[in-house]
Amino acid sequence: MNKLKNLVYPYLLWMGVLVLLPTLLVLLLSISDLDIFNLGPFNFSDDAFSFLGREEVKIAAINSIKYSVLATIFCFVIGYPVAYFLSNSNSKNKTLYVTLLIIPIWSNMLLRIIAWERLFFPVSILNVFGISLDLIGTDTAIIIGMVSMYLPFMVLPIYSVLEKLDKNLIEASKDLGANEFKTFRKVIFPLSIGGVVSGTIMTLLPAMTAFALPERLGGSKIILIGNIVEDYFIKSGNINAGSLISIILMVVIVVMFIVIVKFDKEGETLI
Amino acid sequence: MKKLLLLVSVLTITLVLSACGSKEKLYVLNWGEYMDPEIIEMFEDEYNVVVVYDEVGSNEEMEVKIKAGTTAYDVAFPSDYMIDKLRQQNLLNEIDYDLLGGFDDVTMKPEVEALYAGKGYEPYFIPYFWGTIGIMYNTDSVLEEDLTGWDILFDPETNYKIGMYDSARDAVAVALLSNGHNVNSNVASELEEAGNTLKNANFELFGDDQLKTLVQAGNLDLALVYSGDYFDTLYVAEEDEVEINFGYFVPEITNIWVDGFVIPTTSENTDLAHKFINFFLNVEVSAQNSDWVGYAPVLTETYDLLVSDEYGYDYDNYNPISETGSRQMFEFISDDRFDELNQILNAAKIN
Amino acid sequence: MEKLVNIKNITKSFDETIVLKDLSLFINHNEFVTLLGPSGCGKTTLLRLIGGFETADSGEIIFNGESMENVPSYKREINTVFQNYALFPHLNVFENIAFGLRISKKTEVEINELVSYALKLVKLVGFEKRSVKKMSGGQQQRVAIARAIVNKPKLLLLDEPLGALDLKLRQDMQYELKEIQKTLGISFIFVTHDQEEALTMSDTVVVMNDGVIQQIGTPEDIYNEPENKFTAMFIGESNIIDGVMKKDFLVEFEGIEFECVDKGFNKNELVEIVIRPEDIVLSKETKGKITGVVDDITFKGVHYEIIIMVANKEYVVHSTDHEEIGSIVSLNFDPDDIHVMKRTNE
Amino acid sequence: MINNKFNYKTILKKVSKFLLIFTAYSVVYLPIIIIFLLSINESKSGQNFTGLSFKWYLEIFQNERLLKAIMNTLLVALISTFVATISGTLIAIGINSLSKKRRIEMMILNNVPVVSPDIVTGISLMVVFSLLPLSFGFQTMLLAHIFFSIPFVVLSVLPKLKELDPNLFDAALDLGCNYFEGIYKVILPSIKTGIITGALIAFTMSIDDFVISYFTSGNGFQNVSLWIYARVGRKSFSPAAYAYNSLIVLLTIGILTYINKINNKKIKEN
Repeated sequence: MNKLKNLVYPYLLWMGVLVLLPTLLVLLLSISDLDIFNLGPFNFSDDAFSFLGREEVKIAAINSIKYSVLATIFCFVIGYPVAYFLSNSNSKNKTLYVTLLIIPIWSNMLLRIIAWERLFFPVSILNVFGISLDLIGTDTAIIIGMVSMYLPFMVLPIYSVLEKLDKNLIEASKDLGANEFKTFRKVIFPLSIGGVVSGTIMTLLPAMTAFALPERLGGSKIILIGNIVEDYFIKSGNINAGSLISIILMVVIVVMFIVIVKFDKEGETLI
Repeated sequence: MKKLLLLVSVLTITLVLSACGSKEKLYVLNWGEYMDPEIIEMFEDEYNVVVVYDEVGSNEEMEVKIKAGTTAYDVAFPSDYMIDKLRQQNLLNEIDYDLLGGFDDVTMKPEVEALYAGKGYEPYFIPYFWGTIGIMYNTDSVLEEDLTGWDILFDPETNYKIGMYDSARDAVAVALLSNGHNVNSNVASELEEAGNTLKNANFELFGDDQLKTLVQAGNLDLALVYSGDYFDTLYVAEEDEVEINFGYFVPEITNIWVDGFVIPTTSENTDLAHKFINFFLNVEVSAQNSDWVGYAPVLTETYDLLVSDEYGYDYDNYNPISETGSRQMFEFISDDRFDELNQILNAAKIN
Repeated sequence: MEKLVNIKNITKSFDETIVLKDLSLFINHNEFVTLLGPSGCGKTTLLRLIGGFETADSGEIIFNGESMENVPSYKREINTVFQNYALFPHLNVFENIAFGLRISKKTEVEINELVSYALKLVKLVGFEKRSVKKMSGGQQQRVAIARAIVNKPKLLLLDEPLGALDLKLRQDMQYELKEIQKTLGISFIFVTHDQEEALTMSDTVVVMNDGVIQQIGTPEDIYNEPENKFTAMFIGESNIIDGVMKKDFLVEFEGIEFECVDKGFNKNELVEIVIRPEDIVLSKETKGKITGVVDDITFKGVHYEIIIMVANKEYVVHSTDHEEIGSIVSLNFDPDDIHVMKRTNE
Repeated sequence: MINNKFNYKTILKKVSKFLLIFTAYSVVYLPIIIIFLLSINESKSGQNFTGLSFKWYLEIFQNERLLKAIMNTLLVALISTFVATISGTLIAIGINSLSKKRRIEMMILNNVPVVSPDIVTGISLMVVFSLLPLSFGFQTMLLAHIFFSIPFVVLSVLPKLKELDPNLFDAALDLGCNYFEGIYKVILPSIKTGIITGALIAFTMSIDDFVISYFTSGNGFQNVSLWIYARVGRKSFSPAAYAYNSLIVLLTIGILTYINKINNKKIKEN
């Protein structure tokens, strides 16, 4: 087995160049006045940190956490039962039903967001059915949008963990007097935590760093940290501040990643 | 497994071949749908070159692409204030008029030329298209007499559904204008006042390309748009033979913008760049381009051709200037000032 | 006294293959019953039916006087030890064993008491906090047993629990399981395909094949009085010879008449005779007995296994002394070594 | 002994089960349906239904820039998925053979691209590529897509490797396989599902990426996401984009239902 080890070294080199180098660079950007477009002499400065005090950054951070957590909860509340019903069903085209739920993520996300946008205005195709929504700029619009984009990322890992569950354990639990609900609570759910953890990470992460979705569905009135980073990187050219916020965002995500992963001992949950 | 390896090797070969074409290359950086593809082909055939066409959605993106230097752009199409900004970062070459043979037999429209006269960046660009910003309104829901000026957008108790453009410069500029100040004002109190105007307004949403379709659909009654947005919706509606239920109102004093050909210093082929610009100074070519793009042309000869019955365009509400009306063009502002405007806009968005 | 389990005419099939054919059986209180048969004979399915993990196509199961129709497994006072133990990986030994008790809402004090008693019974004291994944097969198996018996079921089902253990450990566990059954005084239904295990542990053995019960009886009956060819062949080794029942206590085979202890067959009925290899004693060639030529001899530790050719038929004999290949010998056996069975056609 | 207890509890369960499944599928598929409707709507703005037409499907092939963008997207997606899947699998095998501590360290490094926001990855890749002798465009975008696809392949292959009996590989070597044969003949087949899942996810990520492609592209190399985003500025984009999108979704659903039908037939046969 040890000869296989040296498969890892080329990857170390590759990741070194494309991960460590840039991350150091972004770190350097966040604590200095280095101009990214002509990498020359620079001196350390902490004006990037002054950006953190800004109202817009604070609100964007709160919004990001609020909406990503809410969206993840909704994805879980809908996603887990659906994954459970799908994995429990003994119909022969079960795998087809699961893949059907995953297919939409192959269609362009911006187009799907624009499709939702068209539905949320009072004058829309829904008027044919006598429905007229006026949701643009509301929390509901953002949550529905996020659930629509990220639900498959919650269902897939949970479904695969439930599929791998040893059916004997369920029988053993019933044999020991636990009814359907208790068996679920005391055996099935605890053993599926690994899938829930992966699903949560794969929903929370994109939701937290979304920017096209709040722009279109929130009528740009709801700003998330992604919008701030996009503004600073592209629009108002303070790349250094943008880098700082991105570094903080990465640290928050990594910390969250480690905390959530504690639920699953092996430590490499994700998919 | 063998079949797969074969497939990959074929793919990589075709890829390598396509990369190093033999023909000379011209790199163009432009807004999306902002140049008639046919004209590019005509240029390619005439000069036996390949035009590599890159597209972006805003002036700021254009600046990032040019500054990144990852592609040696020969021609780009920034707006007035961005031309000034790029010039000041000496990212632009001066236009060499000797290479623009066609320039002698055309004249720039006086009101366009007046805009940038004396602004210091004339030598760096040739106007491409110009336009104003104004208010697009739904004729079914908005009363003509309400359309007096910019303040209609900012009335806190309005019962109109209003859309504001999601761009710091335009939003703040219009707020400044509604308070009677200059679009380029850098006076703290005026900016603060503009900030409050924006904050107290009751906007339905901040958007960009969707504003024009929302006004047409009736999801919005009023929206701040570019003149091009209005014309784009107009031509599509005519094509669809749909009832025109929207109009374009340009207040007395408004902002006017000019997009221009520029030759960034990243260019490795300035001669070909000049040929490209010169190509659009030909009246027939620029008429065909204006017809495709839908914006008003900058050359008087092209303007007269398009207004003549051959094309039958009616531009009178494109830039209707009353005697008392005037136009203000954006000037170059530093990154910090832009960041300030961005904060004002975000503050308005948040409340 | 009312039977503990009464199974009436159970039929069960899995998409067109019939696994249990109209099977009836009853199990008494405090009885160690083994379901013995080759794999695929329906013994595990029968166990799962009793446990409530499968529902029969037709027929009825009465447990403790009540019909088990529509009674889910968690409502039956029955517990099961699964073949691969099915221990809950996310719980330690103590929590695994306490699982059933927590469900039936026992108090903490009661739980501690019962669990430590169960651990003592299976000799795993001190393993409470251990994670089940890190324990050996034998230990995991004992936790599975403790987890089942701690709920004081009226009936314990064991689905080939000793399959994965090595020989030595399996023999110890066979003895321990028997002891536990005695101390608890409840009935065990034990499924296995290992005949030796069935013979050493059971009060009653139910031999099954192709979804049908071949024979029910004590280990001794099964071994000594096989009712049909299948049981004879399946339990231990046996020589099966065709013969004719002259009259009660007299049977003729290989052209010689022998006294035997069986009766109740009609005159000259064609029968089959079973003689165990260890019951045949070899001697110098003597008239009036079956004689044959020693064809092959292999040393099996406890005894030699000798193949004797009589005409063109093979006889297997287990004997402690060596015989020369090719030598002519006689086969001797006593009347009670001859077991006569109805002739089955297959 | 069929359980036919039909009290309100089972009805309630059935209804809530149906409702949840219905919400899940509808919330995910509603935008797809709207996009399809927009793709067959004659009017360009899509505000009002001016008649059924498939002209936008034709326009995909007439609109040269969009067609080129689609080709670029698929080209980059296929090659990057292929390269990422092969290297990701080999890397996962390598990581799997490390000690526990080393493995966790490698996984943290592996997960950085997954965890960091796209815009940061995009900008940092752009800077690194500009330092390397690479021409911006196809090469850099392909490299970037491979870069963010590999971690997903590693993440889906690794769990399957853990379930694998460790001495399988030694057994293969023992029976005379050389080093590569060992991997190819023994390990790969048994982790096939992990590899396929990894490939599918890598493909999804590549098809749908916008931000990273934005910063790592150049010289006119544009994928569909960039094509759509560039049109947001001056004029709205042509509904041909909706048509392309609906085509991809319909094609995938068609293929998968077909495969599913074959599998079921095969299962029924044996």
